[in-house]
Amino acid sequence: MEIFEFIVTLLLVVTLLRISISGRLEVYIKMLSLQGLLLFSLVFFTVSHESYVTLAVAIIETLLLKAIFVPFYLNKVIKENNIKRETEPYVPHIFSLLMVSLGIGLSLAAAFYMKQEIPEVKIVLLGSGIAMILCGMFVILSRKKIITHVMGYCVLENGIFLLSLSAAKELPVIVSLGVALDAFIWVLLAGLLVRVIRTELKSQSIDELKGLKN
Amino acid sequence: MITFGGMSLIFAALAWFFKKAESGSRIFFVFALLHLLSSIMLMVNSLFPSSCCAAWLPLMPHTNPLCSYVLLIESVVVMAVAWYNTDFFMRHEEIPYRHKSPIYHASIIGFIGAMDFAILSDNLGMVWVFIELSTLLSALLIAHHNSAHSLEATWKYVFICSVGIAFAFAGIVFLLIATDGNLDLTTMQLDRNKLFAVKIALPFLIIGFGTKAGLAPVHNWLPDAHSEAPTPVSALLSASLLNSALLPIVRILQLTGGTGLENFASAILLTMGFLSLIVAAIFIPHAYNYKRMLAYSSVENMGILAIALGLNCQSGFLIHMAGHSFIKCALFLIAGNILSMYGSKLIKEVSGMVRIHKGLAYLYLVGILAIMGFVPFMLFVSEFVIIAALFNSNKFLCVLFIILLTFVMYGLGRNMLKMVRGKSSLYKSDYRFKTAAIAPIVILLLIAAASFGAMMYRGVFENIL
Amino acid sequence: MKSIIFNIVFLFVLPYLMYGIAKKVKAFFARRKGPSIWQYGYDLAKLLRKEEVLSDFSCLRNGGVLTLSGVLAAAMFIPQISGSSILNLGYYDYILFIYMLSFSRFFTIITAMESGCSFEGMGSSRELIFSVTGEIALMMTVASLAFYGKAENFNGIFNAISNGGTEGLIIAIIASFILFVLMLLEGSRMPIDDPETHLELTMIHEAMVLDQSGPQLAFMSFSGMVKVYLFASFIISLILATCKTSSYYWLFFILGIIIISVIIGLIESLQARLRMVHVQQYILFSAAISLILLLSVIIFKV
Amino acid sequence: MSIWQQPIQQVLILSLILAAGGIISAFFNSRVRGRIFAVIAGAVGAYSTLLMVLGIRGQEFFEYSLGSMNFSLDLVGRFFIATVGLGIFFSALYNASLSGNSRAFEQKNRFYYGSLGIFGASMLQVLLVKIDGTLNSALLFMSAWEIMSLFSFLLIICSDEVKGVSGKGLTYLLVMHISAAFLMTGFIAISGNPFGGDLYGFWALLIGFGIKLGLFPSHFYMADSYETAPGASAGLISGVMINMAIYGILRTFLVCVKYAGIFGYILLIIGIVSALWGVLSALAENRAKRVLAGSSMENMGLIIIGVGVFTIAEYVYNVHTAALMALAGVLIHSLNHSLFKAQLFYSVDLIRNHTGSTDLDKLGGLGKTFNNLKRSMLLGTLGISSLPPLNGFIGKFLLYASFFELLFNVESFKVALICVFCLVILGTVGALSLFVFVKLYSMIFLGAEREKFPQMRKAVENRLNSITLSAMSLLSLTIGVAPILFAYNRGKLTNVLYELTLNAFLIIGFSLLVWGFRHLLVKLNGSRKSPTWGCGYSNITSRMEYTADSFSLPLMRLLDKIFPRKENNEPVTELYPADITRTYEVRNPIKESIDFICSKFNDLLGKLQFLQSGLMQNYLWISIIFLVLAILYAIFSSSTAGGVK
Repeated sequence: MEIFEFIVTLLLVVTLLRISISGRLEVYIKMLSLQGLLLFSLVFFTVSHESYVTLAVAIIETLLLKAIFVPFYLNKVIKENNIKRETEPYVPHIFSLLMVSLGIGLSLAAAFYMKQEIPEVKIVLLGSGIAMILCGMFVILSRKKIITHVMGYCVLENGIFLLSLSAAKELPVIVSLGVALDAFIWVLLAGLLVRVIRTELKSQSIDELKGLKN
Repeated sequence: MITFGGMSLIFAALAWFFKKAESGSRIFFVFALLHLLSSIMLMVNSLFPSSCCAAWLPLMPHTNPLCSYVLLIESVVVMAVAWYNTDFFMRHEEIPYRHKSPIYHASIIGFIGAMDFAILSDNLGMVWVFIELSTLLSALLIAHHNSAHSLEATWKYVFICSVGIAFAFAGIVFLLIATDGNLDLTTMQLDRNKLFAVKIALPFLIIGFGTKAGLAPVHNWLPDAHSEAPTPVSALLSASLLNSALLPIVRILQLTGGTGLENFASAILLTMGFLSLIVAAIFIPHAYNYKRMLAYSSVENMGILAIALGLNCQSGFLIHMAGHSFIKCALFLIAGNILSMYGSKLIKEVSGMVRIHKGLAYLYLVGILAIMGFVPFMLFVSEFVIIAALFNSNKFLCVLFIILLTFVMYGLGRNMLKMVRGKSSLYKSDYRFKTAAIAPIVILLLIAAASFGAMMYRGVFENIL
Repeated sequence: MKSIIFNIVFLFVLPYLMYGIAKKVKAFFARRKGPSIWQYGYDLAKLLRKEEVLSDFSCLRNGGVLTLSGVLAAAMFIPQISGSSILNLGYYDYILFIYMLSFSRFFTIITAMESGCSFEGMGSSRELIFSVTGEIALMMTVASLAFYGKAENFNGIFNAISNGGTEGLIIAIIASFILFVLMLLEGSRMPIDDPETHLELTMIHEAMVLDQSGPQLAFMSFSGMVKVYLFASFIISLILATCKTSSYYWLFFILGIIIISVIIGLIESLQARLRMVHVQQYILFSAAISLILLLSVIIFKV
Repeated sequence: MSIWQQPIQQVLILSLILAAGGIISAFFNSRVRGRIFAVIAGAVGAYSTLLMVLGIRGQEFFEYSLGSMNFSLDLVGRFFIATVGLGIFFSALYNASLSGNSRAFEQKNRFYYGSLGIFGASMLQVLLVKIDGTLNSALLFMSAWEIMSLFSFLLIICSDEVKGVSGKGLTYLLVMHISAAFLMTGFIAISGNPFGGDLYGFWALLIGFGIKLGLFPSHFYMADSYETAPGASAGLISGVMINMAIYGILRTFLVCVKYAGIFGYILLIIGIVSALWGVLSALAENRAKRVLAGSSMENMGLIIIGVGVFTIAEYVYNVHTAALMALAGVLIHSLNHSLFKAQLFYSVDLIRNHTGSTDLDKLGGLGKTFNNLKRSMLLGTLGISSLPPLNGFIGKFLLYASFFELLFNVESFKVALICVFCLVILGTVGALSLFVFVKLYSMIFLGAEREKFPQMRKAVENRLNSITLSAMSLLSLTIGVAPILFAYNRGKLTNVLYELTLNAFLIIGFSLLVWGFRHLLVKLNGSRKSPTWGCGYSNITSRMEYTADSFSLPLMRLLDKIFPRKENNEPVTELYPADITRTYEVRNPIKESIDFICSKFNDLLGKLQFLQSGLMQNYLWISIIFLVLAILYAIFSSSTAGGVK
């Protein structure tokens, strides 16, 4: 099972790199759904499920929510508010690629450093989880359009989910169900907010959202 | 816990169903009454387990006194806000938003339910889930006026808090490693050799829940959210939400008691506490909007609570939390009255309140003196206890603490005197407030003063809980 | 009882006698006959018989009365002609003496300011400034004398000096020099203030009584004389304490009074008035000497 | 024992009556309210003086505890309870006599009585708390103390000054907060081991009480806050509230003896410096209320000298007679000071109500219009410059006596030098205060009117305030004439006080004698009035009169460095200007430097406003950086296996 895990995490890291390069929203959404699929495969194969309930929750959470619903909903939001496709980042793509890869290298190094301290943690999953968190944060911090912030946050969510998998301890069912429910409501609310901001403030980028300063 | 959850779900549905604003606020009032009753019974039950109410509350498991104490504070605040809310929608500036009353009342009841769960549930995972849920529900409330500023505030509030709480979840995962799978706070055991995982988990947890509690380096959402939200919501946010976010940190710290990690945890808490005092000292004297000033004073008081936690000074922490919640809720309700009387939030445009409405001016004077930590109110006792603890642990920090408090006092005093004294910027208005607008404020201040008397009578320096 | 009557009788005789003798000495130096030594007494009697004229602005008409009563009260404490004071109280009567003098100074200035004319204001402000510096010297002397004899009243001081031998003599001489300067200050005699000047701008004491008339003027000028007499009796008691004369004490006392008034007359005829700034330095000079007195007392005593 | 034997319960009930009276009387209209509260306060004042007089007989020490709050009362406490009782009574009586019909006056009066009642009650509480070095008693003392300074702030705020009230009120509140902070840390420090107490605790307590007293380095706020406070509350604050700090110092020094010796000398030095500085600043000022504020500082300096002598005599050389004299001097002087200081403030306020200004260069010749006020203020001025018949002299004489006692009984070079030096300082401060108050009295009442005040009504004094002021002056006269009532069987102290009574009768007897003689002469030869002679001037106008500034100029020119004067005069534009106003005011270098530092710090904080920049990404950056720092700290500190501090 080690090799399978390794391949999946490798693919996840590749999706991260793809996100950091591209400037177009469709690519972001495709990558998000791909990550959802990969996470589903990881959960489905590696984690040994005693009862069917935990298996069902895992499926719902990864396959239904992350792979299918979130990309579909984001597409609908982009079409409704006919948001321009360009993501207008603060920094050129090359620099963001450099940053993300640096992030990945650092997080893997940190994971190996932590190997001696906490033996029974799956190091590869831990490293890539931290990498996804860093990349999600970087996407939020370096893009101007608020819809890309939502996507950045989803990448962050996936990173944290990966982290919980690396702990190799099964979260109680209610907690993982709750986490899935929260992610779901969060995306709904973000979509609603984006639409309302679009109607009220007639803008899509963070510049109009600077009114409240001292 | 189930009673609280069930109650809030039923009432939220009811509120959603009734379209008229009056009926929505009446439902909210009834919900608040029930909420107060059950939390009092819970408190009595947790202090004296075998007492009479145990029979009454079959569904109420025995919770530790700390959670029921925080719940009691929250339910008193909810009661005051609900009473104020009955008159809130009748005011002239709320008329254009009456059509949004069902969503408003449903989400406010849901928000309170989520907070109850966050306080009462034992499992750290569930606590995280419900804090995330309360963030989302309160986002709807802040966007109630959907003006440019309030939308921006909501966006920032949702985003920064969710990122913060996501970090908290990462902390929980690391904690999971250390306690090999058991997340139940009451029965959690940290085994000795996995201390490193806990050491990594602590910063994530403290900073994660710290964003939600408004501690310093991650507090930036608090002034915007609390000053743009409608009055009852901002009172609720700053009086009860901040406490419920601070509670998980307290319970985790209780866990790391014996393991030699508490110096490390108190180091982080002390830095965050003093940073928030510095932030308050920077922004309060230069505040241009009195609701922002009150929000910064919430940041300051949360900083004091963090310092009390860092010093492990339990009585100071408990008194200060209760005092701050009551007085801050009263102050935000007064600010709401000032807003509806003067129509503007800027300190420049509000002056000579003594000439317009003497009662409100004196209430505002007393409220600001109370939050400054002057005598007839609880904050004086807690500040005395915290200064005593600080003095014994580190003299330099004590001096810094006093200097920063003086700066905050200077800022609050100057702004308050500017608003209360001087020629009135408003024409001679005979603005009449209904009892629902004034009574909750007076009762909250009276509770604070009465508990000051009780503290005096009982003597603070023996341990309380 | 006999000594008290003796004291009171001479209290009402000797003060203007001293001024008369001083005037006589000045006349002698100016080679003219000069008025009789009782002339000041006749002036006072004349003033008492005159009609009292008050200025329109005056509202407290009894300033002069209280000045004289303060000085007379101060006279109760100093041992005068009969060797012992009229009212020998047991504890710290030198402090009472100092404060009675300041009581009378308070009312001289009140009466002066009542007339509302600029000269009185100028005179009283100068009087107050000099009295502040004078107070330093007086208090230092009294304190060191008291410390020397560990005495709680005047008699104690003089007994200590009399059985102090040569130490007592040195202390008595230094103290009497300082007290002589203070006497000139209190009575506003020559080096500090010229009593016969007609230039209002230079006056100190005379400026304060410019607007008084009749009995009030008599009271205020008599109180000036009594102050000089009190300080003179303080000096003489100090000197007599050193040379252990028991019989005919009153004879030596009157001789001392005459000598002092002759010295005052000498100074007035030989020396011109000091400039206003130099007066302050002159008094501070006496305060410096009192510091030397204190150090000498401490060296002897401790 | 029944309630009557228990003085502590009585005083607790008194304070409750006062507080309730204040609040209840706030509901009536202003005419009735003043009288009701005056009656209540009168009862409280009379009862507290009775307590003091009875207390002098016995030396009992009473204890009483209510829940965790424990109270105690002894002779020192009784003196101060009498001061509070009398102070509140006279302030209420004076305020009842003020009449005004404008709405603002109505509102202020209601606010004043409400806070006056609770102010008095809090002061009585402060006096009752038993300071025994435990943290609980410290908390109780500090809460009573904070209520007192909070309500004194409220009393200052309800002033009818036109501008600058909030600024000065706020400075006063902040200074009181800093002093409370010092007191808190001081109490906490000495609460470690009550009878040992480390040095820091003593220093903190001394600085805390010193700020409240307005001793040397912290006197900058006094002149401003007493000037803005309305007359009735300024008299109360500077007369009565300051004594609480004296009580505080006495009480804490009685409890902790270890460092009392060293602190005696420190108290002496601070007392001397503040007495001299106070009287010189009073001399430099030209507004009546600021002069009185300076003189408060001077009197507090003298009392602190007394406390210093007491500590030295008691704990270093244990000369008990000197210690007893010094303690009696401190207690009597603080009682007397509260009486005549309050009376002077009320008279100045009465003048301000009728003429509209307290500037000495504008007032003058008011003796005719204010007949009763002239006489009572004369007695007040005699009292404050501590001249014989009045009570100011008693306190000062006892200080002199204690110094002499110490001088005679201690054979050490150092003590002799210090005692004589202090005696000289006492003498000069006495002479200077004579200078100040002669100037104050003569500039207000005597001479010709320097400026016409249009709104000054002819029927100036109503009966009530003349009764109040003359009652106060007669009370201080009785204390002055009969100090024997203070001395029961106290050995040497009794003889000294007996001698003072004799001395007072002496001076009064002589005055009556000479007054009778003059009366006889005037009856014989008659007396007439004519314009002032003034050495041949044709007609004396009021502009030729000596003004307050010129009166104190010769001495002030010497002290130009310490009290710099700012001339603000208009630039002369035309060739022959119609009228040029040249005003000047005394600059307070300490206050200016403190304002400078505060404004610099404020601007520095202002520059940090960019932290709340509005852009969400900045906030997220800050949180991530802080998180990374925390984790690095966690990793690197883990090498020390948890021991972090």
